[in-house]
Order: sequence, then C-alpha cells, then structure tokens
Amino acid sequence: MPNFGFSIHSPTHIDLDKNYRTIFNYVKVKEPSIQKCIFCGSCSATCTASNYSAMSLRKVNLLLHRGMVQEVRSLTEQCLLCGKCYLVCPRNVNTRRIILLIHEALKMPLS
Amino acid sequence: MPRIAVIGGGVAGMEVAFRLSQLSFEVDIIEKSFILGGHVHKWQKLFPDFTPAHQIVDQLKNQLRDKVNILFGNEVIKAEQENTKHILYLSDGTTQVYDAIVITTGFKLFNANRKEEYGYSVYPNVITSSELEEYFQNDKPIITKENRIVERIAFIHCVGSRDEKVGNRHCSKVCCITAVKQAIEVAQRNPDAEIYLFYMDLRMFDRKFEDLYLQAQTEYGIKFVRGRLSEVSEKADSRLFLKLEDTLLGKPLRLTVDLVVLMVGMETAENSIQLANALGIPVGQDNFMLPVNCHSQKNITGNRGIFVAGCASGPKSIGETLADARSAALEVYSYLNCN
Amino acid sequence: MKNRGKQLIWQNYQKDIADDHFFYVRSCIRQNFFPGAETTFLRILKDVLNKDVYDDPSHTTCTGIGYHTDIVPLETTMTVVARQFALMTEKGYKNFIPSCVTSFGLYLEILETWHNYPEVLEKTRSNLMLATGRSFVLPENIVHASDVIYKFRSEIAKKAKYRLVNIHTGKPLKVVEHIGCHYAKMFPDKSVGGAEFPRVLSGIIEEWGGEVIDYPERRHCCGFGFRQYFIKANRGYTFSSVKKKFDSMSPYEPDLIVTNCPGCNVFLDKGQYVISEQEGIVYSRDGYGIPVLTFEELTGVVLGFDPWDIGLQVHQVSVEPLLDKIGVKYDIQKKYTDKNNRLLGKPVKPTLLKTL
Amino acid sequence: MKFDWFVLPFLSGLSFVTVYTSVKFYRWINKLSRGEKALLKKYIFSRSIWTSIKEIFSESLFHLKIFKTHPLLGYMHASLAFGWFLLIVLGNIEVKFYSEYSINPPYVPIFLNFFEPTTAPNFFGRGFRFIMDFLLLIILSGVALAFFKRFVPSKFGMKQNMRHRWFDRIAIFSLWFIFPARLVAESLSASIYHNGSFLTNTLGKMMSFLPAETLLYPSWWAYSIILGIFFFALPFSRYMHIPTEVLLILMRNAGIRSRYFSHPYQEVETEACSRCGICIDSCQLTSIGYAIQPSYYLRTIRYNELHREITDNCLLCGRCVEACPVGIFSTDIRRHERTLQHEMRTVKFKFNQNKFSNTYTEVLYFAGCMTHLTPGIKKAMTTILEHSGYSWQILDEDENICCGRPLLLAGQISAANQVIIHTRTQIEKTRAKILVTSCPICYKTFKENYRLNMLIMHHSQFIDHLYTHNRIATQYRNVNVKYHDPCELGRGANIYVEPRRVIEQIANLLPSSSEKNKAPCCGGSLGNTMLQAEEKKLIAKRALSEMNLTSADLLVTACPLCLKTFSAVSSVSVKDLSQLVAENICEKIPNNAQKIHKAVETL
Repeated sequence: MPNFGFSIHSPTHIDLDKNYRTIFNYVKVKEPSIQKCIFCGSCSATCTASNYSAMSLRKVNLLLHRGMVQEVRSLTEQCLLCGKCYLVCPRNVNTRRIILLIHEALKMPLS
Repeated sequence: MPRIAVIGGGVAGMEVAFRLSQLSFEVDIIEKSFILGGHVHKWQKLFPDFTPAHQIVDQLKNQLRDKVNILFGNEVIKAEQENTKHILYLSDGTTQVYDAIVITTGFKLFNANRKEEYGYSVYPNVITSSELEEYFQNDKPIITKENRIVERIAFIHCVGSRDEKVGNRHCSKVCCITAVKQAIEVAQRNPDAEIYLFYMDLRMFDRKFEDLYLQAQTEYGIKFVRGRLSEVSEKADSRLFLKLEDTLLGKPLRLTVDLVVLMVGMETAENSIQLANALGIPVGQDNFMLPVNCHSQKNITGNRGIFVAGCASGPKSIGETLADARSAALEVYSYLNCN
Repeated sequence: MKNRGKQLIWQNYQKDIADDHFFYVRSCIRQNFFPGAETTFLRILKDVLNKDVYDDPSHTTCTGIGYHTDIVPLETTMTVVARQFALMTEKGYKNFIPSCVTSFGLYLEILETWHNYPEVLEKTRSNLMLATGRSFVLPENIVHASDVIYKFRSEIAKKAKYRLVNIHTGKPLKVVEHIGCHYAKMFPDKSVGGAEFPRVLSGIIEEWGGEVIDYPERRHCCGFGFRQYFIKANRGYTFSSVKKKFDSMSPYEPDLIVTNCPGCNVFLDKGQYVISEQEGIVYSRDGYGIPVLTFEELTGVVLGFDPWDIGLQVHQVSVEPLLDKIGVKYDIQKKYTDKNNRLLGKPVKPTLLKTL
Repeated sequence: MKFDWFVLPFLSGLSFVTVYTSVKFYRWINKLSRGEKALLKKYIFSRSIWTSIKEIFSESLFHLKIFKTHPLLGYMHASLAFGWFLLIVLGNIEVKFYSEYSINPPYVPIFLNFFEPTTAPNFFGRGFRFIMDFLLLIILSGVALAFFKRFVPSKFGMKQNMRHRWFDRIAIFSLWFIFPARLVAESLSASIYHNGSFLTNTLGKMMSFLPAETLLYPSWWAYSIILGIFFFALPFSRYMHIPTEVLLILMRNAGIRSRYFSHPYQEVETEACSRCGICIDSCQLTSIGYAIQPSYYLRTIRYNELHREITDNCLLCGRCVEACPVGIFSTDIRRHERTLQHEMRTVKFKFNQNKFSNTYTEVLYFAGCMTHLTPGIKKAMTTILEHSGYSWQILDEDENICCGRPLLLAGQISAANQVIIHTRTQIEKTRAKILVTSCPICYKTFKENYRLNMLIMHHSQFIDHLYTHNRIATQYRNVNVKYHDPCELGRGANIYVEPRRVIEQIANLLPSSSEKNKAPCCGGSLGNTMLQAEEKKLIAKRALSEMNLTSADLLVTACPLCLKTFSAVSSVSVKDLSQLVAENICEKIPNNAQKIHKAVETL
C-alpha cells in the first residue's frame, strides 16, 4: 500500500446499535439497584481510589450502560471496596456489590 | 348582577366560570372551538398518578351545567372600554358588554415543523407527545406507521422550549414529567422495548414526580441519557437514525430507533398576542400574558377589570391551573365588590 | 424524495433563476480535476438550450480557497470579486453564474456583507477604481450553474437521449446527490429547497427518471473543508468523513453519485481509491466502486454527448458500468487516445479497486 | 456365642457407621499438612489432652453451652446424649454379671434383656435393672421434649425451628423411635419374665392383655431395625455431628484452624455442625427473612449446593460464632469461600507514593476512610490529641487511603495485601510510637495483618490511656448513656472494658440487655455486600430496639460506620466516644511533664 502520509480515523462515537450491554445486563439481573443511578457523581467525588487512579463509579456505570467495556476493567480494579460511595449515594445504589459483579463478569467469557 | 366574560373554555376557563357563578355573577364563556376541556380533552392519563383525563374534564363540565352560558365557536375580534365597562365584538357578529374579563386562552403546543432537523412531518415515525397520547386510547402495543412493533423508542425533551433558535427561551416545565409518564405507558404496552429519554436537565418539580422517575428507572428499565438531539435521518429500513452526544461521557452517540417522540413545549395560545393588544394588556418576552406582579398579583393584568388565569400566563400543570383559576375568581370578586 | 413532507419544506425555499444572458465564471480548480465539465456546461447552454452565455477569458479566481484558508485578506477578495462584476458590467450582462459552489458561497457572502455594510461596498468601489480603473454594478441575478440546469431540467429531459433508468432491469437508477456545503448551508434561502432537504440536484435526477436516496449522512460534509485537506496531517480527517458517508449510503447500493461542487466530486471519487487501499473496502458489488459525476457531466451523458468528450476517462472510479446500465454507446478503445488516436498512456491499476 | 437373627440390622448398621466414620476421620487427618499432623500427634500425647476430654464430656455429652442458652433446651440435649451414653456404658457393665464369657459380641449389652430374660437374683441384678429403667425414662423425657420443641420452640428459648431436609428428618425420627421401641421390647419381656424394674414392669403389667409371647420377638426385631436405620442414616445426616464433634474438639484444642476454603479442619467443622438452629435466632438477618445462618450455610457446603449469594449475604458480625454450642468459626469459612469467588490476582494498584509526610511525631492518628464521612469524630479526635500532650499528626489528612480490611472481608486477598504493604510503609515512615485509629475495622486489620512494631490502639484505648495517665480530664455530665459495642471492636478484638471505663468518667452508663459479645450489629457492616438500603435500615432499627434505649438520653458507639448507620434511624441522639469526650474536656490539666515522659516507656 502506498504511503499516504495520513490514516483514516475510525469513528469514536458510541454506537448503541452495536454496543452489547452484556455486562450491564449480567449485573442488572443480580443487582437491580444499578438502574437507580442518576450519575450525580457524589460516589466518584468521595472515592478513595480516585486519589491515585482515574476510578469513578459514575463513569464505570455509564460505560456499562453504553456497553463500552474496555475501560471498565482498568477502572474497577483500583476499587478498594471501602463502601464510602454507598454511604453518600442519594439513590441507595448497592455500589460494592456492583463492583464485585463487574469483577465476576470480566472473568467470564461474556461476548 | 355584574356580567363577566371568560375567554377560553379549557380547564382554567371552566373552573373560573364555575367559581364566579358560585359567587352569583352572570358568566359567559367564549370558546373558539365547539367542545370544552381544551388540551386536557385530548389526553388519556395524567401525571403523576395516571388519573384519567376525562375524569377531570367531566367533573369540571358537570359543575357548570346550566349555571353559565357558553358561546361556542366564538372569538373576540375587537374590544373597547368605556370607564368600567368592557365592550367585546365577537366573531359571530354580536357585541357584548361585560364588567370584567378573565383571559383563560391557555397555550398552544409548539409546532414541531419548526425544528426541521428533527424531521417532524418528513419522517412518519417522528411524532409529538400529544400524538403519542392517541396511541394510549387502548392497551395494544405501540407500533410504527409501518405496523412494526416498536422495539426501540426515543423521547426527546425540550423541543421548542429552552431554544433561542425558535424564540422560546422559557422552560415549559411539564414536558419532562409527561415524558416519564408516557415512557412508562409505552413500557407497559411494549414490555421488552428499549426506551431512551434524551434530556438536558430533568425538571421533576412537584410531589411524587421523583418517585415516578425512580419507578421508571427500576421497574421499567427506562434509560435516561443527558444529551440534546441534533438531527434525525431515516435509514434503509425506514428506522430513524439519531445523532446526539452523551454529555456525561463527552462522546458523540448514535443509535437507531423505531419511533421518536418529540416532547413539544408550550407557547402562548393562537393569536393571543392580538387579543392582548386588543385588550391593552402587556405580553412577556415569552409572549405569555404578563401579570402585574408575579408573586402577589398573578391574576391581575395591567388593565383594570381584566384578569388572566391558567396557562395564558405561563406553563402550568393542571393542578396549578385550577388553583390559579380559583384565585382569579376571587380577584374578580374583590375587584367588583370592593371598588 | 417524493415524500409529501419534504415538498412542504421546499415550498418556502424557492428563488428566481434568470433564464438567459448568463455571464459564466469558471472554477479555478475544476478544470484540472474534471476538465470536460465546464466545456460540457457551456456546450449544453449554447447548443442544446441555445442560451446566450459569455465565457470571459479575463476573469480570475474568486480567491475563495485563499480566503477560506486565511491566506488572502477579505479586502483583496472583495476587490477581486468586484473586478469580476466589473467585467460582467462591461460586457453588458446582469445574470452571474459561478460554476463552483465555493465561489457561489463566497459571492453570496460578500454581497450579503455589502448589503449590510454599504460603507464596505463603497470602499471596495474605490479600491477597484484605484487598482484597475474599473467600476461595477451588482449583478441582478446570481445563481449557481446547477440552478440553471435545475431550471431547464424538463427541456433537457425532452432533448435527452437516455433516461436515468437501468435498461436491464427497467428500474430507475438509485442516485445519491451530494450538495456542496456552501451552496445551501450558509444562506438556505438562496438555495433551491433549503439546507435540510436541498432540491436542486434531486429535482434534476427525479425529472430524468432516477430515484434519489435519502441516507442518514446525506447532509454530512465530504470533508474537503480546506484546512483539513490542504494539510497532509489533517487529510485523514477528510477521508474519515468520506468513509462515514459511504458507510451510511452503502446499504442502499446506489448506482451513481451526483455532485455540484469540485471538492465534493474529487473526494467522493478519489476517496473510494484511498479507502480501498487503506481500509480494503469497495462500496459496490461489482468491485468497481460507485461512479461520481458532476451535474454537467450527468447532463452531457443524458443528452448523449460522447463520454470521452465530457472527460469521464479522468475519473478515478470507472464510469463504464454506469454507462452500460444507462445504455450509452461508447468506444472503449478511444478512452485514452487524443484527437488523432495517439495513446496518451494508461493510469496505473489500483491494488483493490477494479478499473477498466 | 449368643446370636439371633434379629440383631443383624443393628449389627450391620453399627459396623457401617464405624467403618464409614473411621475412613472419613482417616481421610481428614491425612489431608492435614505435615506440620498440623505433628501438632495433633504432639497434642494427643501431651498432658493437655485432659482439657479436651473434659470438654468432650461437658460439651459433647452435657451440652453445657446449650444449658446457658436455655436450661430446658440444654436438658433435652443432655438427656439424649449423656443418657444414651450411660445406657451403653452401664449396659456393657451389666452384661459382665450375666454371661459367662468375658468378651461378648457388641449387640449383647443392647439386647441383654432378650439373651438373659431372667434377672440375676442378687442385689446387683435388680439394681442395674432399676438404673437402666431410670436412664431409659430420662432419655424418653428428652425425646418427648424434642418432639414438643417442634411445635413450641419458644418454650425452649428459640424463636423458630430449623427447617430440616428429608434426609435429616429420617435420622431424627429414627432416633426418636429407638427408645420407645426398646421400652416396648423390654416391657413385653417384663410382662412375661418380670425381669424389668419400676418402668418396664409396670408397663409390662399394663400390656398383659396383649399376646406378649407372639409380640415379643417382633418387638426385638423392630428395635434392632430402627437402630439399624439410624446408624445407616447417621453419616449422611446432621447426626454425623456426634462422632465428628469429638475430633473437632481435639483438633481445635491442638491449635489447628482452617486456612483456606475446603481445608480439612473446615470439612470437620462442616460435618460437626448438627444444624441445631441455635445460630438462627442470634443472626439479625433472620428477621428480614434470609436463611443464610451457619446451619443453612454449612448444609449447602456439605451437600455442595449452589450458594454464591448466601456466602456474600452475611454481616460477618460474629454473633452466630458466639452462639454456636459446637464453636464453629463459620465466618472464617465464609471469608475463605469469598476469596474463592472474588479473588482478583491481576490487580495492580497505582498508588502515588509521595503523598505522605515523614515528619516524626509520638502519636500517629489514622482517621480511616470512613471517618472522612463523619467529620465530628475527626474534629473530636483533634481536640483530644491537642490536649493529650503528645506530638501528633493525622496520617491521612486529605489523601484518604484504606486500611485494606474491606478487601479482606470481600475475599480479595492479593489486592488487600498490596494495600496493606503500601499503608504500612507510610505508617512506618513516620516512626511514630503509638498508632491510634478511630475505626475498629482498621484497628482489627492493623492488629492482625500489619505486623507493625509500634503500639496500636483503638481511640477508646488511647483515651482510656490518657485518663489513666491524667493527660486529659473531663467534667461529669449527669446524662444516661448506653454504649453499643461495635462488632469488630467487641467480638472482633475483645475490647469491652476501655470504652466503658471512658464513658463512666463522663456520664452514667446504663447496662443494656444485649451488649459485649452479644451486642447487635448496626447493619452497616462492610461484611455484607448484598443487603439493600431498606434492609440495612430495618436491621439498624431492630438492633436499637434490641438494646432498648428508652431510658437512655444518648447512644455512644465507637465506630464511624455504626455512628452513620444508627444516626440515620435512631430517635435517641447518637455520638461517637471521642465526641462525648471532646465535648466535655476541661481546658487546664495538671502539667507534670516528667510523669508524661515516663508514661511513654511503660507502654
């Protein structure tokens, strides 16, 4: 192939027609409170892990909702399960269980 | 006995007329169409508790029975004022003289054609929230115009509200909760449909609204995405391709849906500006009637003897409209009895 | 596009198009992309529609590209545009038709500026007088060349030898029309049909028997956008736009793409080669890609001109499959020969994209 | 040699049980590591074996712990267990008086009445007859009580019965029918040979109208068959508890503990659980309708049913371990299984090292991540530290880092270790003498997993230390206070005295019905990841009513999590111990510097 000096960027948009929410559905069945999240961000603000990593449960939750799973693993691994997020969540989302379920799901060969 | 004109036979008009008749005034309702109830007449279930709309309309109609005379199919063409009397020239040629006038002209739904890029009236499966209400007359699953069961549906908030492009900077405040209500009604009819609500800010401003929002999330798995729709186009199989941005993730978002519901906002009623000029009362920047003071004199307009109630002075829920109507009736009473 | 709703919208975007005595302003880059396009346009107007068209050899570029890439200051551009109008006034014409959409957009922009700021118009008049000693009158009617074809689309249809119909299947050709952004998006009311559902090319296609496809990325820019294309590092952005458009239209399997702007035609045509090389995708079943014609070339084909006279051999995507579908007679041997049959040389064959 | 066919069911049952149990014991012991085997062997042949023997008698036979739970329940167990034990022992002695052979097949003492129908004329014969009848009566009373317990558990101090499965029910019923069958058999033979005593003779007379001769032999057959059924059912039912508990006591006293899931000691514990159901009432999840208590949990492990949710749905508060008469550490089993489920070896934490200070101070206060959500505690602790006269600093003032225990509780060991190593290095960098933390969860981890060579104190201990060394003084407030023992501080770390001593300095501490090791869990425990918010609230409310605070003006606790959980539901105001102290601290204290200096060395 001749050297064009540029490459064609692949689209960076979230394509809800293609993104499969398998992990979200896996978690939702076992922990329905994930649906109550209104992405207000108080969990990420108080998060202990956010002091040394990019971990933000709001973002993790959103990525799951949108079926974008690549980033989820590196974020949820930093979680210390300390439960501060649960204490501040205005919607009583069972945050720690969601993290554990994500870890479980990431170990499974979910498509 | 003083005579009072109530311009507009919607929910506000009926309530004002009834209350005034209770205060033993002679009341005429001047209604442009031939049925009472206005917009509420066309709705099936009301937020937040799904009471049937006709129940409210019938209740208000029954109150009125032969206590008030109703001039159907009539509009105010011209108005004049002689010291405390108001002369109204009606479209059926007659002229009436009244001691006080209450404007309850209500609102008009934003004409979604003006948001061309949303493809309303271009793509058959782009409908407005009031058109969706007609689907709810029965419990059958919601289908597209090509009789395909809707598997994915998108509700678009703030269509014609909070939008300088169409000259409506105001928020119509009831479309958010209407979207949640309608989303639940769709979810009840199409249990495995994926339902998205695309919003800028969710304004659940009244009691039990937040509960409905939570119920929508948990019981019906309805998804709320913060992002304003930019454009709708049609795909090969006539499904609709939406372009948005997920502002919480800061990434563009694309999806295909079967049906797009535009939550059209409220604008001032049809030719209500002409009426306001005819009656000599000011109109706000959002073209709704402007009361003298938005705190203590919400029903009193700049012109003595002329009052305003209901959505004519800005978007309101039905509960607020009825309360506003009752307060207008009292204002009229104190105006006629105390001066 | 026969959808009743779209026709509703076209109603409020009508403009009057002059019917004769045109002062034709050529494009500066079009001749080297598609050399036959402009001569074909003149031939159509003069020979077929026998209109009075004046092609002034002394008019210059409108400096649009320089202006859009911040190289040419606005005042210089205004003076050059004023000189074009001066040439027209001197030749006694009032209907100004630019052949390139970028110029069309620029002329409108400058006329709008002059309209809102008369003092700038006066300054330009004095600049022109100082520089060239010329004065000018604003054109009475300024439309794009494709508007003219749109206006006379039914006359052309009557004189046409071919229809945009697949002679083998009898079905109308599926045609994608792409409107240059500067045609309607800058001044929607100066276009035929507005910005959302432009009518100028779709009108022509439907008149000549074709079926227009309304695919989701129909209004997406072809990616020329000057700043993107001129800087090599940004060129990837151009071709990702092109790929986005082709991905969106491919489910419809169009037979033909029609454009009315030099930039779009280049990138939709040559973009298919770049995408085939870099992404290994060809957007047609037969592997030849989707032919891209300018509106003049299409008119020429429909009127039965010889394809090689129109200059279709310069296209990256071979047009022969399209010509076979329409039933146009052509001599494949003469594709790369000059007037006196000397072979000019054949282009190198791409690795994936099939060419004839 | 005496023999009759009817002994066969009993004999085959007995031999099956003996073989099965010995094979099982052998396999368990064999699975122990070499070190553990040596430990066991050394223990068995050491003098301290007597403690185990004493414990076997007091627990396996007398069930003393169950007496403490409820006397009637205790008697029921003791009568059955110890009664039957004596019946067998005395039966074997009685045999010596009759048969001429010194060694007899095992069934003879059980069916002596059949083989020697005529009682030995001398005093011993009749004496033994009397004792055997008496023992049988005791056991029968136990069986009757067991039967009534099915219908009226509350009389036995139990709110509800254990819901058994069918294989347990077979074992229960067969056990219940053994002794009535013996009674019938001996009474029939007594009605013929008058060889019984007060019980069997009288019953024999009453049954004289029956054709005793024809019924006698079948009754012995029935007795033998029921015994056989019981022995065959035993290894697969809850009664495997009978032999296994003995082995468990030996192993536990030898110091063996389960270190990973399905460790042999854990298997012994799982089989030693008799599913008596006592742990059900102690668990606060029972009242919310969850059957996750050890009785059910160990049953799912033993019959390896799917139980992922049960493992996670437990507060790990330790009340069931306190209540368990067999002393099974079910919380350890649960934690080990959680490691199996949730361990993530690939985790790599990206801590930023330079965030911590390394200035030296005597006291290092570790607030813990939870305390950042209860600023009241942090403010109180700062006031106290200011008054303490020690140089101090807060380790995680802004950069809040976790102690690692929540990861341990969830079973993510490798992740926890990384956190522990990181936090330990930060702590050791300050070279402090005393590490104080206001969170019992952190305290327990610092004590057990950190191996820090400094003094580790929960803030209740530290304040108590400040009192005893009169570094701080407080005014007395005539306020009625009740103290809630946080699970991780009380049961978790055995700290009951210091918090009470501190409170008594300031207010009048009222005893509460369930406190110290019986204190309820506030429901907010990090051990449970399954409970929803409403359920946690319910647990908290019921815990408050269990402690009945009607007479108290203030509830004091010593854990930020308990504070947060209780204050959301309690009508009585809730404060942390440090807040109570800080609010009543006096400004001036006698300043005898040298006493302070000496104090540090004595610690």
